[in-house]
Amino acid sequence: MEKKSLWKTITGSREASLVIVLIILCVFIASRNSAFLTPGSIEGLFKNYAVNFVLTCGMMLVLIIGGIDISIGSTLAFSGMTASLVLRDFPETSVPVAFLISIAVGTVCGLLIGAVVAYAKVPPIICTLGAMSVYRGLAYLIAKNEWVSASEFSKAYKAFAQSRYLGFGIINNLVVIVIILIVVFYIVMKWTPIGRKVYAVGSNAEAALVSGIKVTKVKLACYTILGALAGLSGAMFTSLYASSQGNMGEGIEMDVIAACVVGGVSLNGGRGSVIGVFLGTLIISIIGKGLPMIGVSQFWQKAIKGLIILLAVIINVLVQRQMDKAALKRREI
Amino acid sequence: MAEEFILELKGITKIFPGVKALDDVHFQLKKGEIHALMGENGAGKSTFIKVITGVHRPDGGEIFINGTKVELKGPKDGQSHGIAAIYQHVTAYPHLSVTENIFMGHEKVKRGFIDWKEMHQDAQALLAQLNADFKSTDEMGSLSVAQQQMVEIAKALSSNAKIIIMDEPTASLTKNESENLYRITEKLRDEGASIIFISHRFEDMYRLASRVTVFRDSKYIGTYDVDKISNHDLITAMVGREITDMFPKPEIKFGEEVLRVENLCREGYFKNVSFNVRAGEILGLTGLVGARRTEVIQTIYGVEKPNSGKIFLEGKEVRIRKPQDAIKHGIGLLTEDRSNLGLIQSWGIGRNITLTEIEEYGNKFFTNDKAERAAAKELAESVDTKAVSLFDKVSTLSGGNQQKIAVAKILASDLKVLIMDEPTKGIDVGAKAEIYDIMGQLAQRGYAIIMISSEMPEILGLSDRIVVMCEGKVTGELSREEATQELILEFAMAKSLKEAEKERGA
Amino acid sequence: MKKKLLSVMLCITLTASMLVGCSGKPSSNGTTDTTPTKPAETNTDNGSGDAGSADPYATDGTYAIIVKSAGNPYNKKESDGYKQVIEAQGGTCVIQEPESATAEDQITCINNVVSQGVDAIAIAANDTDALEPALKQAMDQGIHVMSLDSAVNANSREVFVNQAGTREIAQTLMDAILDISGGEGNWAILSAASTATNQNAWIDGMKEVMQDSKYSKLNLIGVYYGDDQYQASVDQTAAILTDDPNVKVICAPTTVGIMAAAKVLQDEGLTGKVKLTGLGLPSEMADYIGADDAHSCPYMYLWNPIQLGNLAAYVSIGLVNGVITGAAGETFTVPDTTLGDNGSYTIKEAADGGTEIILGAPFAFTPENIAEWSAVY
Amino acid sequence: MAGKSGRTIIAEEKFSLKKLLVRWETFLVIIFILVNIMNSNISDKYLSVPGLFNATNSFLSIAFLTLPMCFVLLIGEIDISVGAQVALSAVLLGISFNAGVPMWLAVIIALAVGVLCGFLNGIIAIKFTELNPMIITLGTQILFRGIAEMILKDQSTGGFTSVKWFSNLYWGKIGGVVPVMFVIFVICAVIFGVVMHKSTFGRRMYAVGSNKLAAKYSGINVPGMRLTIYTLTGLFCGVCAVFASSQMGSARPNVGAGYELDAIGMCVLGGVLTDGGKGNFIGAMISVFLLGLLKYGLGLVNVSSNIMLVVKGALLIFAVMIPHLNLGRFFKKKAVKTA
Repeated sequence: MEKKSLWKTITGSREASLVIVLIILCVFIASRNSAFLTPGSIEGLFKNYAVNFVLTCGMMLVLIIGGIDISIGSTLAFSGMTASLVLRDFPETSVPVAFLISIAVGTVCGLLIGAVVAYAKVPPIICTLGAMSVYRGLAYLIAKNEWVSASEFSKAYKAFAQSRYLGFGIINNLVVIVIILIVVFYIVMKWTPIGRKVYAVGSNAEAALVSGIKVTKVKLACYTILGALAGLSGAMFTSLYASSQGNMGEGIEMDVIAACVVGGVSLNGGRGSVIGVFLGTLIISIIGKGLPMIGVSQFWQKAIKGLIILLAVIINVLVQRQMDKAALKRREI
Repeated sequence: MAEEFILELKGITKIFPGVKALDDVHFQLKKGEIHALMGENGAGKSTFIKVITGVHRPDGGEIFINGTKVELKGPKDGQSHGIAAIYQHVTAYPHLSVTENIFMGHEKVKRGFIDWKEMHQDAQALLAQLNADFKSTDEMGSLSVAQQQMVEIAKALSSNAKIIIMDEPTASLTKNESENLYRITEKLRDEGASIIFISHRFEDMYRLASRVTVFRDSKYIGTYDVDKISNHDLITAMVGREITDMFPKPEIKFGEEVLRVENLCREGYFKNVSFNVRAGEILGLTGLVGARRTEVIQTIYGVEKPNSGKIFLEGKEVRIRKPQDAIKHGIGLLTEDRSNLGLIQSWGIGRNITLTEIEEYGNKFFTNDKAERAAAKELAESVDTKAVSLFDKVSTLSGGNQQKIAVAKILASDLKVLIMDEPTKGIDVGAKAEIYDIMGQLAQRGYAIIMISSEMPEILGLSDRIVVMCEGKVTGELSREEATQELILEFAMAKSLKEAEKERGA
Repeated sequence: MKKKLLSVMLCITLTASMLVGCSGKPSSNGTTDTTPTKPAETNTDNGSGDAGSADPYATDGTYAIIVKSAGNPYNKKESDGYKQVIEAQGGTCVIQEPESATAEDQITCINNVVSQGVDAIAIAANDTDALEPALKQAMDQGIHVMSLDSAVNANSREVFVNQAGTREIAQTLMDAILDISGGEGNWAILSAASTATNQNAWIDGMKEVMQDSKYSKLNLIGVYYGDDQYQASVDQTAAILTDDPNVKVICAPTTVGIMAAAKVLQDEGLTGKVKLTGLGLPSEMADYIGADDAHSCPYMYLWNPIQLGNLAAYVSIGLVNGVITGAAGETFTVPDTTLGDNGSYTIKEAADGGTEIILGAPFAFTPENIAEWSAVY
Repeated sequence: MAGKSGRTIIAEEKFSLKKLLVRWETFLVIIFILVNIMNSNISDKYLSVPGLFNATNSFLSIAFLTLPMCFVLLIGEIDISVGAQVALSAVLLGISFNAGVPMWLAVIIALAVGVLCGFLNGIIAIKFTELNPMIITLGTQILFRGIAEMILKDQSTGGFTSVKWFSNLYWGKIGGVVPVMFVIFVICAVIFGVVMHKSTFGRRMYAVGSNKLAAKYSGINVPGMRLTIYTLTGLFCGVCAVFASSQMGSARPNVGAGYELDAIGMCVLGGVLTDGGKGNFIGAMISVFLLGLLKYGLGLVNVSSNIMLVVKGALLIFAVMIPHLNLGRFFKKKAVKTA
């Protein structure tokens, strides 16, 4: 009874089925365009979508506690823009300082959202809907409708996203950040009491309260962490593109939420794993990068992406139902 | 003195906006005793527990543990003083594993990281101690209520609690499971724990407790030795008045057969369930938890789909696919889960009562508030609810009054069959008698009533006929006259008895 | 108690929003006033110098300019240029920036300025056709309507101030591609995906120019759309490079696209292999322009958005004062002699059936002059 | 059967001024009045009938989406695909018109496309009840807009102005003063308001939004209601698409981008919260005009759209925060402490 067949492991585990989808996708794209699975192309994929990986980690936290944050694109723009303006006006600012500024601004943004959601009990979708326009407006306002362009950034800042010094000369700096973040998140969420508290709050907030978990603080922390990660993304984004515009990151929240959902995070809270989210983001990124490479018209990509998201969640439901049904059949009366 | 009481509360007062939930309440818990706490719903028991565990901070009064005055600032403080509570509404994390549920808040941590292996082992050991039939890696949400309760007890054990509070632990358990719980509780006491046991069931108190404390209307009434107080006096203390006849079922002449169920099957739940009920008759449907009584009646009501089987109403076969079909055919359901399935808590009682039949008062498109209110007023008065106006929110009413509103709501429809699932669950003694009274009157008015209950006195006292189920099958049918507690139990445990016999034979 | 509190809160919210609202107005004025740019400064001097009582371009009216969207420096330069001339000539200038680059938001802006009773509207359209009903309504109320930068259709404007002739831009870009590629090879276009006609008109124009045998050895592998969004443009550039590793030249007639493409080429270390040209803002492109293999873009083109705004302002005033009617063949002279041929322009027949005024030839930004211009815009 | 105790229950609601004053709608009316006072102070051009009607027209086409969105939010769900549905409907209207279909038929096609999109949302929602409507409509949002892009690529389809009556849907004015669309909107709004508050369907919506399971056990056809409401939403996306097409005389795949958030924002500010079972139709309508006129007023004095973004967002957060703050309790606590 303890022995599980390989097939059961695959159908029973969300992660395993995601890996299969991933492999099928990769094999399909690689068979049409051999350039897809080259080291350079893979690095490019991780580098260009590093921001999405960072944001999905944070979004996962917020979704697990049963919340949502659709303002991350605006937070990204606001914090990234702040850092860029500092870099423009004080060219001697070092890279870590610029990153810290961006993270600090993001953290404050997230903290405010967290406070409104956790203490004032405003539904998160409404609060972040409002925050989305506030932060976007602020990003435009502080920049006074200007862009910060490549020539106004310091050399070191522009080079950061292209160099590999954090990765011992092998791995791109941004990818290193992503790897560290995912490992840290994996360990914290799975192996520390703090991580389990997040799941507890998402699974049953009332129960968490009576078992001594400070629910409002956990909520506040989750939104703040997401804000900090959005700030980090802002710095990564501006460093990667060597340009800072008020409208950057517009609409990224939907991609991030979609990646979480494909990765098995429940929008009702309580469920979601770091591995799943990582795989979900990878799938969404591969669709984004791979489809143009196999000559799918740009005008078809959106429809295909929508269809894949819908199918992914529907198939997941069907598999779950089949499993439940099989379990009932086994039950003897 | 300090040695005698492990926990002592003096003059505890707790005020919520607009309500005094506890008013100068006293309590003393001896070391190694099982102390029953009784009182009607709304007497302040739940708030009292939350004060002890540190969830609520009292507005006045003192708490002593082992003779020293303590201040509990939060649930963590309560835990660190060895206080654990098993709450009435199971407070589990449905998405997490049993192990995590047991160790939530006090995980086993080695060098900053959770030691999953040891936690699983310990959890399994605790479950074995409780004779549990599930694994520590199972997901909490997949367990039954009784099993989840087991996990809650394991949770209390895992924290090495010295004071364990059990809030209505037997409410959703069957006789058999309750028996298991008694055994565990006694074992805990023998191992040195002190237990506060809250229950509506008198048998729980007699079986376990040595002393009993009674609350009424947020106030402390008294503490008594269990063997020195009579049943009658205790009820009087709780209710503040005397209750004479608990089961006033009038003699009624049965009419024609109204509902007949034939070979109803639902895969994985129940098989070949058949029974019938006549006008004016109360049919008791009983069994242990896991007998799938609720699943059967949910299928009849159209909430779930059967795989096969037939339902006849007044001799004609009917197909019921959704609850509104059932209501159209004259079948009404009083659900077991009042607060989630029966009533809309945030609404006034008037709108709740008329919800099912709004079209009756207005027309197909428009509502008619005036007609609705008139009807709601009449129905609400007929069940004698304590609400003041039709606009009182359901959530502000006590369990008993909520149940009366739920009854008024199903009476709004033109029904022939009333299915009442655990009609007195979680209701205090006074309200119970009133509900029984109403049921008797309804039978007299010619309704065919199917009553599901796990409470033996209720089944024996009210039913004209009793159908017993065991693990998805009907195992016996008894008339009022031939029914005894022993016979019912025998049928209810038919399967396990059979298995036991098989084993003996082998 | 609660009631009182609510009203107090309410007042706070409202005063706060009013404060923000009121403080917004001067601050937007302030920013535009305090950041004069080099060529514009000379313009204003000229303008005010000539603004005598007999000046046909003197005005006391209210003029509105509606740009494509907020948060884009190119649009801001355009509106700055417009505002400077209007104010120098004695008029009042209203700048409206839609929240996003959509026709819907521009219609809201049109409504707003119509209600304010402006005398003329100059608009850089996000959609050729979608603004027609709204602008027609404005014209019915006697408001003069003209477009600049990106045209609305012929029915809904009196005249279009074109930054450069479509044919001219197409020819210039094709010649640049021919020159950079060395006369042969594969090349690709990275465009915006907007329906703002200018990009598509230029691309069509380039395809027409290509018919000439001179360009027969150039092979256009495709048109890629980057949506005028940075990330999408980066992805599309990457797609160009994987689709055809032998691509020699990328032409991006859009300021966002050319930046994104330059960045990708730089990062991929392809600056020596793949070259870039097109239309770009000198300040954004300063880093990427250079003659050697370390830079991807040998030269590129653009017009001066400030001058575009200046000219549009004169034309608006001219329309209101009746100096200009917008008919083809008409000639006029603006006071600012740095514009056009000593300030004189001829209104021409446009390809879409309307009339247009062409600002001048596109200006080439080369490694020699880029440093100077990147400080300007 | 009568109650033993003979206790009577009050069946008439007491009129209470206090209750009326603490209502959210009252609060909105006050803000609405204040915004109008503020607007007419900062711009003397504000209080003109044609100006105000022009202003209402510019936000009323989105307001058509708030009507069904109220229902969607009321039953505790959300539909973020409405903007994409508008786009798809508008694009198909344009395509069919330019393929030679008469305009009246093209309009019907647009409405039918909307209905179909909404129906698809509804079918997925009731067949896969496990899925959160947010996920479903997130997927269909991308899908619908994707299809619109597939059909029209980067092109736009226009020429609608040649049909006079179609143009007049948005631009026409009855008696030269009252816009046609305003009249149609008011009629639709009255119908929606009556349905929400005076009909059996409306009462049942409140029940479903407050407690889906209890509603099901009370014999309410929950799946049927959800399907109806999603389909209705689709229909009104079609309506919005027709007016937007009339407004712009053309259609593109990026029509209606961001409409969903505008529509949800208006409903929420009006008190129809995302948790379901709450709110009042009047409140939603007040907030439609409140936001629209605020934007118009600020636009008249040329406040930068960036500042408007900030004001709009802050207003939404503050508005929803105030009733959640439970200030009464805060004060009581203070009073107890000082006593």
